Amino acid sequence: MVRFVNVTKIYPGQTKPSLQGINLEIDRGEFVFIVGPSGAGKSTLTRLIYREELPTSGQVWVGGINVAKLKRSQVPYFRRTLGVVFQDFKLLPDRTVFENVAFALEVTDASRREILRRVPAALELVGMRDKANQRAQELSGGEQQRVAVARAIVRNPSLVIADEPTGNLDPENAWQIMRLLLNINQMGTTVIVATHAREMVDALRKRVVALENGTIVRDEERGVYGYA
Amino acid sequence: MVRFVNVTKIYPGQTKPSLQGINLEIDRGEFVFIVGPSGAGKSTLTRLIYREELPTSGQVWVGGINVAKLKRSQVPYFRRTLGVVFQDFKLLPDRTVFENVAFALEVTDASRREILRRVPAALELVGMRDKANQRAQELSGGEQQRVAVARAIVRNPSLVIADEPTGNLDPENAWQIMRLLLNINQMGTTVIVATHAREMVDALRKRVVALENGTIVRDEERGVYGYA
Amino acid sequence: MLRSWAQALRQAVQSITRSGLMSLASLATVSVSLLVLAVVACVAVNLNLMARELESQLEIRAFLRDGVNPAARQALIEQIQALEGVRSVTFISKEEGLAMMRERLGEQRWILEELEENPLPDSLKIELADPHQVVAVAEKVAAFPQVEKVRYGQGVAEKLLAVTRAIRIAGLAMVLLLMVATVFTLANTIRLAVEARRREIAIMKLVGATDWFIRRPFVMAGILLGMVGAALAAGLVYMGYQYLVRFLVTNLPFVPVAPPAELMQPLGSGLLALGALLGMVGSWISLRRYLRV
Amino acid sequence: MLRSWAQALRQAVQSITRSGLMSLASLATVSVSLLVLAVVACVAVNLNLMARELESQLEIRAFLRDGVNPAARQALIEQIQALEGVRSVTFISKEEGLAMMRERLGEQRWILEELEENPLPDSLKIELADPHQVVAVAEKVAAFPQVEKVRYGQGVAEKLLAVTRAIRIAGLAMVLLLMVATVFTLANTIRLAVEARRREIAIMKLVGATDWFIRRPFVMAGILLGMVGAALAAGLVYMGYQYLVRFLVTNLPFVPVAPPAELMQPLGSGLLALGALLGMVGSWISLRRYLRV
Ligand SMILES: Nc1ncnc2c1ncn2[C@@H]1O[C@H](COP(=O)(O)OP(=O)(O)OP(=O)(O)O)[C@@H](O)[C@H]1O
Ligand SMILES: Nc1ncnc2c1ncn2[C@@H]1O[C@H](COP(=O)(O)OP(=O)(O)OP(=O)(O)O)[C@@H](O)[C@H]1O
Ligand SMILES: [Mg+2]
Ligand SMILES: [Mg+2]
Repeated sequence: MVRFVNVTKIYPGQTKPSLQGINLEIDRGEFVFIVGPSGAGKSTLTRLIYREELPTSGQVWVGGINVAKLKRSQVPYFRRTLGVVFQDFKLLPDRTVFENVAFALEVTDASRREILRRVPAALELVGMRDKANQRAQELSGGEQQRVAVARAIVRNPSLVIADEPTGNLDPENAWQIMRLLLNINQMGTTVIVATHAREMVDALRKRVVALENGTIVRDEERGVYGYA
Repeated sequence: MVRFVNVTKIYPGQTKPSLQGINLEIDRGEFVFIVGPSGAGKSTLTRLIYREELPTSGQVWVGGINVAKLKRSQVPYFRRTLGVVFQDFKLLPDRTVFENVAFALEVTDASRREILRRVPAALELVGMRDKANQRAQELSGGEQQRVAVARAIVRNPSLVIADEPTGNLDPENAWQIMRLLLNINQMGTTVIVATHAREMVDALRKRVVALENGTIVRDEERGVYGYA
Repeated sequence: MLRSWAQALRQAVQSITRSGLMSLASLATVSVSLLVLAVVACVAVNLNLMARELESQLEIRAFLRDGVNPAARQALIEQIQALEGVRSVTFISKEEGLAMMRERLGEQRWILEELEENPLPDSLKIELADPHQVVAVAEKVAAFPQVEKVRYGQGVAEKLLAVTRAIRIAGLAMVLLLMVATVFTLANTIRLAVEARRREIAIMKLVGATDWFIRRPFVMAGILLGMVGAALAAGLVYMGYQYLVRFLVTNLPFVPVAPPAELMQPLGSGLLALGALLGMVGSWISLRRYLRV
Repeated sequence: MLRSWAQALRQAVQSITRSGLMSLASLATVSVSLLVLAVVACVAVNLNLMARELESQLEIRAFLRDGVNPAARQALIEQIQALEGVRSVTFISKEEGLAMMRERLGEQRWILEELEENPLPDSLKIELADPHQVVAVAEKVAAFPQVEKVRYGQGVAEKLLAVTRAIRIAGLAMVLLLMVATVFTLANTIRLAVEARRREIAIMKLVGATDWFIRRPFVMAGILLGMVGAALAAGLVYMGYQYLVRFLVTNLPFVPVAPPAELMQPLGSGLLALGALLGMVGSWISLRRYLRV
């Protein structure tokens, strides 16, 4: 599903690579945690997958596609096959919760009926259905995070990438989101989660890829968080 | 230092109060955790302290001042006595790390020499001195959070309010920030931390104020996080 | 497809009404620009009209020798009419000549009241098809033996032609300059609107919106703004021009003016089309660099 | 205090150069607005000048009866000079009258060449201190027994005055309208700049910046933009006006124009001051609602 071949990423204007010599293969249907200290390159790795950034060298393959080779006009259609939870949420502050989630469907020219069927269901799953008409800027940090998760899953993508999806959540809500991701994983969706949530990583014993200073230092099936 | 008297907060356009009947007293030199599920009202409580929001009813006293009674022209001088870490960081994305921290001093018309003395020291404390010239928008989530902490402490405030200061950090960096807050608390600064970091709350056994649905449900000296 | 256009229109209207103040500002800018443009166009059209009128008054007057009989006169007229560049030749008897002079002098016709007899000779009025040939034609006419003298305002002719040309060039330059300024203002107005939604655009791209999907409401908003601004400008110009024409016709009846109805109809539709075009091009350009995510 | 002003200036320049494109847009807008303003001002000044010239040409001509001897004439001149509203009285002999007419007719002076004897009587040219009194003075002059006829372009006088007044009012209205449009455009330009930094302003407030601290760089930037825009406009107008004057003096020497040096010096400093003022007021206004955090 996702394959990194010798990927190095140096942001423009930087000298130190944020990722270096990454080789990684994630199969369809896997559930993978990306862990590592702050600044290790976790977000950069996810950005390469949904092509917010292009690799400086090496190749990134997603679902059989070399993302660097995608034509500009094909990028939107590629991104529609993914669900992404951004570390900074990336919600539209002056739109309502409903509109923010419906947004992901509207850009695909989905029908009104489909929007009215799917959005409430997604909001229900993250426990935000009763706040559907509140504007994003009026939400608490954790509520925004849950809306971001709802938007990522509303299109039923075959790959979900979640960058720190529980950072602003209390343990109970955090577990609920994680259970949600496990559920959709069980239904066949590939899930990649970058996280600092040690307790959860340790409890779930899923595959763990550990980054440090831009390189993979550990890649274990049924791994643990493994930091102090 | 901080006193809430019967405080209720209803945001404009909302019907359900985000805080209701809050009575709370925090003494000079205390270290207090505010805990509670997502949407419980933790951020709202901190916003009332630094007067980003005004209480709908009741009074908020900070350092002997009734914040609702402050004249518009006095608000800046009041805020300069506080250090705040915002849940969404509130950094200036196109300024460098140094400029973002220096900013808090510049608004007080501090001298160039003082800025050059204090800013690097603060960046050193949060481990961001080597990224001083990188722009905020080019930082990882955890790096941004550390810069936000540096900005909050650079003015040596008598009260520090931190909203989720470790949400985007790996455990090691999280502990470093927490130790930093404990340190400045030991030097006499009052510290209020809203957090979901159960492990740290449980380990430190400081005073814990628990919010649920906008009301205080628990207030213990040497408390624990106390949620699932 | 139709549905999505309707949706884009709704979004455009929404985005215009939502950012009320900013849209008002854009509207005002577009209106002011197009208004100036329209005013310049009106001035240019009328100056042009005046220049044409002045040019058309460039006529040659040939004074006949005493005693040229009607037959010889008729022959002369036909010969002159055959010259290249001549549109018409009219005979003016000495009496008609005096009457015309009296009229032309207007309030100062008392000069002629003192005359005891008509000092004017018979003459021919020669109107030209091409005012630029005035000198050539005049020389040929002067060569006929029946003609005593030729008058065509030597010197004045050249000056008048120079002024006419200058007026046309200046008018065109002004219109072009203002066109560019208008495009610039409009593009920047929309670019500022885009700037304000930069974050939103970046997010749209990241969740898989096509460039066209993102562009649509902006382009629609641009067109709408351009057209509403144009309509405002057209309305103002129409009112102002009508007032001006009424004033001129009453007070300076000898100044030629383009009739409002005739001028305003093409100007109005031109402004609307221009507004729409400018809005579209402006928004299209403005979005270019924001779509690269 | 001084240091912080210098810092604000640095910040203003920084903010202008950093947001390069947006600043360019503002500059262009300000320049275009002030340019139009300046053009209108130039036109108004010159129309005014023309109107004044036309007004000053409103003179009364009193034709004397045959046989008024020099002594009686002198007495009459003194009596007329004593009338209210009269500036000067000049005797014009019949020969001078004919010469003047010849000159006035210019290229058409051939009309007079046909005359065998001078048909004109002696006359007096009466210039007025106040052109509005032309009718009253003319009636009084006509009452003198030595005067046969009085001419002052009845009807033309009233019309000319009406046109003059209309030109002045229209010019003033246009200048005022454009002033408002300029203020509007400038304020909105700065408001958009503020809008783009809304987040930054909110953060500044939250970390304890005073309103004045936040306002300073914007106000400075506004003043700078206003002044640079004004300078551009002034430069363009100066060049254009000089060219125009040279053209007019060469081609239409009888049209009165204000000399460039005399007009441009006050206009230039006026534009600069206006630009600075507009920028300051505009930025001040624009910031009002963003400071409430
Ligand atoms: N600006 C606002 N306008 C309207 N409602 C708001 C606003 N900010 C917060 N709220 C609502 O008030 C309630 C409390 O929000 P608050 O941000 O204080 O929660 P919190 O305890 O900080 O949650 P989290 O842990 O998720 O950050 C929430 O239900 C939220 O939706
Ligand atoms: N746009 C950018 N331009 C330049 N440097 C960047 C940019 N984004 C990230 N970096 C740098 O690349 C490195 C890796 O960043 P990344 O965001 O991938 O870290 P992370 O593992 O997600 O950290 P965190 O857990 O704090 O979110 C960091 O040192 C960061 O400063
Ligand atoms: Mg990250
Ligand atoms: Mg919060």
